[in-house]
Amino acid sequence: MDDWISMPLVGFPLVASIVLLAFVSNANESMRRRLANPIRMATLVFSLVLLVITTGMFFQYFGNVSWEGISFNNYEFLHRYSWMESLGIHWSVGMDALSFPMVWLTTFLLPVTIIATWNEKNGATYFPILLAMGGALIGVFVSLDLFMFYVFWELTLIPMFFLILVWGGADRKYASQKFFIYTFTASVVMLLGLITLYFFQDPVNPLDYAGSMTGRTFDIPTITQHALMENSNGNWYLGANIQKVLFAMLMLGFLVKLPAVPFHTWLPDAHVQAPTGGSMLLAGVMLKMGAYGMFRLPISLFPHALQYFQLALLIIGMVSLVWGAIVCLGQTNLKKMVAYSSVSHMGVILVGIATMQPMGWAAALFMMFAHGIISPMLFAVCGAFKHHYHSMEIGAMRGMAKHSPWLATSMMFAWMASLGLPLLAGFVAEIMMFIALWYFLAAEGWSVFWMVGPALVLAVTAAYYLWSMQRTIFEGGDETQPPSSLHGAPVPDIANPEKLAMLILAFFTIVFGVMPWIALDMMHDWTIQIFEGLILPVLGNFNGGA
Amino acid sequence: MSEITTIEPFTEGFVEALLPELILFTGMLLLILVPNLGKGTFRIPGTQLRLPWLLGGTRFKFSSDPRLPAWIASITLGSAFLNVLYVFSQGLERVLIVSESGKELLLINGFSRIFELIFFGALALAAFSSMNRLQVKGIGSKIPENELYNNRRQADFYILMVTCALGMSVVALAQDLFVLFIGLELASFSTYVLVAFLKESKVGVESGMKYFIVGSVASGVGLYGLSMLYLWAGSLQFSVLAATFAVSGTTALPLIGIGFVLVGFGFKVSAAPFHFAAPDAYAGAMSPVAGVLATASKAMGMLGLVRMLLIVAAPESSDGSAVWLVCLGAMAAVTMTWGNLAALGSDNPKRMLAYSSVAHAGYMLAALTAVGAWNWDAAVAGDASAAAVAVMTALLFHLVVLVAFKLGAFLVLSILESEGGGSRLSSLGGLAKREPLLAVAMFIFMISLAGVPPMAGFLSKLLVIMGIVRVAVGDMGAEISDGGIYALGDHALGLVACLAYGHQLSHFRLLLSSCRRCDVL
Amino acid sequence: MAGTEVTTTVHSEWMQYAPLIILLPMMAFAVILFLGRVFNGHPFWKKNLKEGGLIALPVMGASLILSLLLISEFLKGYSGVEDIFEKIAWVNTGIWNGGSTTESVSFGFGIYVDHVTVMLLFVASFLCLLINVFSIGYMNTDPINDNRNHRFYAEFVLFCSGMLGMVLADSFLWLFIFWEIMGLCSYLLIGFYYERPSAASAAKKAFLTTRIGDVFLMIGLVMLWDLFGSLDYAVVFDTHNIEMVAESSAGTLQWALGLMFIGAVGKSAQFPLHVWLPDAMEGPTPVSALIHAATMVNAGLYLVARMFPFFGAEALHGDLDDLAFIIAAVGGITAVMAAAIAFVQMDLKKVLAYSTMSQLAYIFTGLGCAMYLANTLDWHHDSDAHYIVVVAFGASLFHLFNHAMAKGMLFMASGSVIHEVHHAHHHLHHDDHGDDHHDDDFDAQSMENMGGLASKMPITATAMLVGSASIMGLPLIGGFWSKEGIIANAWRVAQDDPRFLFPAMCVLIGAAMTGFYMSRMWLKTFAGKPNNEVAAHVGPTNIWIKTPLFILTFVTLSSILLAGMGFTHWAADTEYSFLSEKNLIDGILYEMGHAFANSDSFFFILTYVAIFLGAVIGPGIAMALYGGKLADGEDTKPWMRPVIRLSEFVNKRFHFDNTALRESSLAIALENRLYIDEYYDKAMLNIVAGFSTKVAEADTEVIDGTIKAIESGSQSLSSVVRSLTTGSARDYILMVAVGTLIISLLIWGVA
Amino acid sequence: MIDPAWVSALSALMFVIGLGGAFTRKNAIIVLMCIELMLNAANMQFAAAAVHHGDTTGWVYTLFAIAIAASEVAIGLAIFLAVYGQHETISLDDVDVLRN
Repeated sequence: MDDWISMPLVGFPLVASIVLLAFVSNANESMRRRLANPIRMATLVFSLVLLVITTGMFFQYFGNVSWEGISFNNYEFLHRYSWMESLGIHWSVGMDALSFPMVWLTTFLLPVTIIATWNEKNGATYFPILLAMGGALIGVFVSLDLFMFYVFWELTLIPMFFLILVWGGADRKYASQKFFIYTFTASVVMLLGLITLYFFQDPVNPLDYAGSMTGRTFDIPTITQHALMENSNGNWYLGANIQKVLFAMLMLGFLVKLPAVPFHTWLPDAHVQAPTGGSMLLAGVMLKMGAYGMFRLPISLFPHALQYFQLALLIIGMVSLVWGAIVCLGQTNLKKMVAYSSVSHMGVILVGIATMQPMGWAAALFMMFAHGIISPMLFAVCGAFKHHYHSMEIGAMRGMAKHSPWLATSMMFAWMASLGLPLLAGFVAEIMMFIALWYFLAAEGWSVFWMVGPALVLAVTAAYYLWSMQRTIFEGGDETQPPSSLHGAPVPDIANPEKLAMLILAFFTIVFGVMPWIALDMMHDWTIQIFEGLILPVLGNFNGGA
Repeated sequence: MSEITTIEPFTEGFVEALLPELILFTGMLLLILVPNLGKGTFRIPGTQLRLPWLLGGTRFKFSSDPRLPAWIASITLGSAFLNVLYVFSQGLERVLIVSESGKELLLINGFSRIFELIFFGALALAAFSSMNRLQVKGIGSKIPENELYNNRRQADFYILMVTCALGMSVVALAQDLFVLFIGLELASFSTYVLVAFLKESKVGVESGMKYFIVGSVASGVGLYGLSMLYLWAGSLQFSVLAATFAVSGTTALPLIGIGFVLVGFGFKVSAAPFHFAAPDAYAGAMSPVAGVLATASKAMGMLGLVRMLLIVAAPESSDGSAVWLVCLGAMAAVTMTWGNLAALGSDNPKRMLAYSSVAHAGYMLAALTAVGAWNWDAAVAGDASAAAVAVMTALLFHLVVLVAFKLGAFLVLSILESEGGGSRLSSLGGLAKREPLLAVAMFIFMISLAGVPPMAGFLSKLLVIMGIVRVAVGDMGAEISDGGIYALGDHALGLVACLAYGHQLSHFRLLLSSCRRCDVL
Repeated sequence: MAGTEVTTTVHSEWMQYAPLIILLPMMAFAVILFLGRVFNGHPFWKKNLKEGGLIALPVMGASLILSLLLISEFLKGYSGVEDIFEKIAWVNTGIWNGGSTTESVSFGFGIYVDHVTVMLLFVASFLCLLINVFSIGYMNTDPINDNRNHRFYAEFVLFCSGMLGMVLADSFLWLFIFWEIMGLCSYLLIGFYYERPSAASAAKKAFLTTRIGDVFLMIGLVMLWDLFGSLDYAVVFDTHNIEMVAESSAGTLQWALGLMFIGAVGKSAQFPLHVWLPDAMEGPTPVSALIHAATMVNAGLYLVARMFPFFGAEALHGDLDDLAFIIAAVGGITAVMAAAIAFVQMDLKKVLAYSTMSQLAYIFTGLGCAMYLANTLDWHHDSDAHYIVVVAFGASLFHLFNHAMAKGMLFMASGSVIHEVHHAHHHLHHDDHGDDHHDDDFDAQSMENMGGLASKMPITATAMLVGSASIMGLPLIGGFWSKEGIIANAWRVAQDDPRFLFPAMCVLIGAAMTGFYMSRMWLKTFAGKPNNEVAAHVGPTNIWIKTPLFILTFVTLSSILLAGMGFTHWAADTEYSFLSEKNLIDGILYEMGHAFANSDSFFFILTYVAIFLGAVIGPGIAMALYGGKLADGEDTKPWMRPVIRLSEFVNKRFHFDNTALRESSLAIALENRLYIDEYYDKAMLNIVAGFSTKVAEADTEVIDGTIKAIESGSQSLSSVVRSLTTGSARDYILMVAVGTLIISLLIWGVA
Repeated sequence: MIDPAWVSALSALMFVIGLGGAFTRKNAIIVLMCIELMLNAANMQFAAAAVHHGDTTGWVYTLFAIAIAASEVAIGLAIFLAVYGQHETISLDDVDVLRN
């Protein structure tokens, strides 16, 4: 089987973007302006190639891989190349049913983002940076080596930093710094955790792919396998205290990325200042890196610690869920509101994880995916709003339905999808989370008042979305004049590329809402595999610890 | 690994072994001679005959070119660099040069050669890039050719660079503490003058004076420490010192002596609290010189520390840790914290880089501490020594990439300096518009310094941290079972905590560098 | 593997096409929306396709035909309560019960048909079609709707799809899904005139209020799932499963059903979640007719009716009577309250809205009573008890049917009135027809601007008359049959359980009140003299509007036939149901005898009391206050003449001055909807908005503030640290000396 | 012959005086002198140690150290001259343009 990942999915976009950027950096101003269009087309084509590859993988056209029935800690398209042998570092890529949906999502969002921000200024540099962003994100999801994972994890910061800094709003400097420093600081803690994990491996047991100098390895499958063998009922891999500490260190990095309250304040700032394309990728994929990381590392390695921290996770998740939603209600800035809604939705993921139910985890996975389709649309709408009305304030422009029916329709659709309207993608995850949570509470005899939070959020979410729609789409009409920031110019509707992007996103929101099984089946299969492969042998019939 | 060849000075093999140093020496001579070539004549006494002897007088056109010394120096340093590289590629021969009385003088091995690479590379880059920077009007004016210092002043500058390189390579090779010290002084004196080279500016001389005075005090303390060690051991040979230390190392005299020597090296690496002159010196000196201070000079200091601490005062096998552990750990912690904190609020880019350089010294000291904390006698001894090797490798790697990034950053600043900016962060504004490549380079240097993957700065920092974590983890070897994490050796825990703290702060420092970036773009 | 349809048992020819009933409108939604976007304003689109109305029409027709086929097959006996359409495995997942295995869980989609389904299916598809016809006449003739009717039709068909889907779904999950889709459409359609702030806020209010109910519904569903491990009707209604659950957690089940009932309360606009329905009249009249009178608001009733198997289960005998009481009580409160508010409404549609609320409340009371009976009587074995339960349940469902037909008709008729009044106003005040803005103070919906229209719009007036009669429960017409049943059952239960005296009294008083406000509405609109110039110039309406009115009038009048066919016994088994062995005449006679000559003296008296209250007292007072003959020279159809004459007579004879009453604080409170909306608004504004603003502030001040404090703290720390670099070389040397000392001490000290 | 220990003690005293003087005096020249004092303290120590150990290298070290001290003075004075040219003072406290 050929390596469909390393070069085609990771190397190609990164190299292509670097080549394009190098090419552009030598051009002068007018040349750049002329180059913008060809480069835009090129990046679009490149990103479509990526999409074709991943879609081909899904349809088993490339690699002939069935994404269901991959047992725990097995990976498809697994390829491993030597990198830094002495330390046990490899270039190791592979995908399973956990990572594949995220990879597909990335490749899907990339062309959509390009289309949605078709007329972004400085296109000659903007589009290659988007492409680089895509490559880095894919790299995170396909890495099966801790070192490589961390490298890509941080690599994603750089293009995003530039996107915010160069194409961002008025306060972009502060936002980009905050974004960078905040997430970077957290991931340094994670890095310390990774290294500690690395060194806590027992070199007495010869490991596959171990480094010559240290006798240890960064290889995720090997470590996972090792953990799997040593974790057993009552026996904690690496010992209880170490496992707890490592779990906490890794989780901290992921929680900040997710982001969970109280580590979320970088997100609204970043989103508000970021350009539309940046926001779309940030909300669409980058946040999910946190959840993905949780599943890939702490959960897969430290099930005992997961059980130990279950209550903490549940609390953090609940707080994120509720706090994010209530803060939304108090926002007057459209994009900030949407950003906080992401915080709230990421809370759903955490709660899903905290239930420790296959259904809850599948809900979390599907939420990652669904939110990855819905939130770009939310931000595309916000971007268009900003672009047309030069303001982000809710209420700056009313009666959009009359002036900009396309924008109004898209907004309505995205908002409804985000508040969890049935038959749109977000609903499935929400209802599954609900059921799993209740089941967990009832089975464990926990207080049912945990349900108050999510229930409240359902109502509050509807409240803030409806409130914002009332003040943007509705009202106004002829009596309300366009905002003064337009200087009397006629109010335009969104441009054709934007319409196309909205249609694509809306279409897939419906597709995955009506036919969730397309993605959900493999996610479900993954959760079943991890439960049968890891959780049940380790924690089954065992109620101590928690 | 091949056996060590022992030779005496000026016998067979000596020239081959010291070829890089000889190249430097030749270059020095050329720097003295070539710019002085001219139509000078020598009047035979008592006659009116004037014999042209080509020295002095009206210079030839080529020899009056103000860029000539820079070329000579760059070529000299560059060829020394290439020579070392070539030696590496040919498989290294390890050569020990001993005096007639059997005293070890210089040792040429991979370790010293790597340091030579660092020194020569950094200086060559600095020399090459300051070619157009020595201007009559000082920093700030445009550079038509006739505005450069004349070639004699230029020659002064580049001779000092080459002597500096020579001194550093002596430090790298020395097997006798006093020889090492002499090399150190040679390099130091050169840098004092280099820092104060812009004698027409207030800040230039001021920085030179501060650097000189504080440096002299530090080396005075160091020399006194040497004398104490000599008094104690009767020799300053590393081999003798190490042997004696193993026997009677824990008495007051050698320990205080070692402490005094640490002061001398501590100044060179600009570890707290000996770093105070460094920011002033970096800010006042020309950027390439500051770059040399931050890289080559620092590497020299680190080399001295390694020699001193790991060879002379090696950790004891009995209780598994070195006597200097606490001292160095504390120094590391204070240094990295201080550097990062100070860099955070600095708005002069050179001072900021200086403070960041202080912080980097802290990391390297932490790495050294890690080696010291390693339990030499632990059950997993083989493994632990691997960890020590890893730490040292990391340290070396860190020094190497530091040359690339820190020096690079200073060189970028030097370009801005010659255009009149560079003393305030705000003056970097709009760099991306003016010089996009420069801006991108600066960004890469910055994030690399901050340790963001996938830049090499990350890898080096990662390796350093890995080493430290490994040592911390290894320390728990006995108590690895439940509760082990709480029973971390106190020093190791403190160390990791310091490091995590320092590392985190260093990313707050990134605030600054990205702040700079914002202005740049 | 999901997504594959395993078709093993398809019982009949047509039932396999049942999904098309849902899918056709759903596809039409996309088609109309897309074409409308593209061809908006195109003459062909506008004239020939009525901006999508003529695309929707055949689709709704097809849905109706398919529904009828389905119903007929069901009635022929391809029935039972089992799945007819094989499921799609929609969501596959698993749970872990703490043991060493996972259990797989699946949420599927399928079609489920039983008596309740059939009833609602007919109501929904039939009314959808009729109102579609009406819409073409109503929406496409008002210039204000030009170029946006495609939106109306698209949302309309999507709504129909949701409604039909909800009815046909085979699990509570899918019921909920379609339920939400209806909610969305309701939201969109209420906000159809998006430029009006009142419409925008009404839409929001509707969605939010129902959403609050939905949240409870969702929790209820989740609890139900937890009890049964499934939400499929086939599983949860299974006697064996109910027994298992009843053994361990009957109390939990009651809670679950109670929470689900809150969802129904929201959807069906019952107290205390009723506030949205009157405001929802901001939507176009066809929307009010369809969604807010005839179908969507019935969803709550449908949901409660769906719970019947739990109440009727033997295993849960006597366990759920509290919930039954709550249902009945909520119905009772709402019935009286809404009727009282309807007394003082001047807006034609608002009167109808409150009437809807009140009538739905009747059905809730009826359902509550039926469920109490089912839960407490031994109806599985005692055939008398069985009969009582079936009749009680059947009466409620039959009232649902009657009310839907009548109220749909009333709304359409009111729409027609409003339409024509509006046109007349236009004609009079705006000669320039291009000016299509509702920008003046004229309120075409206010009864102040009507009066005496019986002569101008005879068909409409007739429909309105029949509809009102049906709602009032005038003997033999429409709602009479079912309403009497509800009242009777309420009192029957009250005999068993004194708690039920409250809802029983409520429904009885409500009957009188209904009589009053419905009569008042009709009289104020159609009888008497035109109140102003506009009303005098109202013209007849168009054919699209007349047709459905005509049909529905007929259906309402023929209610006696339906009653004879056993609709009053419409319940979850076939024994007493449609076309059982009795023939039609027997059935009618049986029903008549049962209604008017009940053997039980209590019920005999009760029947006449109710008739007296609803058909004599209520209308009588209304006539006394508002009756009057038409303007001179005006005449109306013969069948309305007696009514008008009677009203004139009563008015002359019994007229009294009600000014004092009208100005009493009670009346003012009623006009202000008992201030409930106000309290809600205040709570929203002060508690929710205030709290959320505080939280948002805390987010910036405290959480982000901490980050910023760290940042600025480290900056100031930085300047402190940097200030140690004083600039004087002496200090530096001092530090070197100190450092030397410390290093020596440390090294020496440690060693 | 004098016991080298006394010489050592003297050298220690000189060193302390030198170091103390270096940070108490403002005049750069005097500071330079103090530094010389420190270096000479080291020289004396070397000499004493050479005697103590009977090792001639110590003398060589001393010679070299003297050379170092001499060059240091040369460099120092040159720098101070240049400082005086720019700042018109060589008081260490007053030459503080560069700070923080």
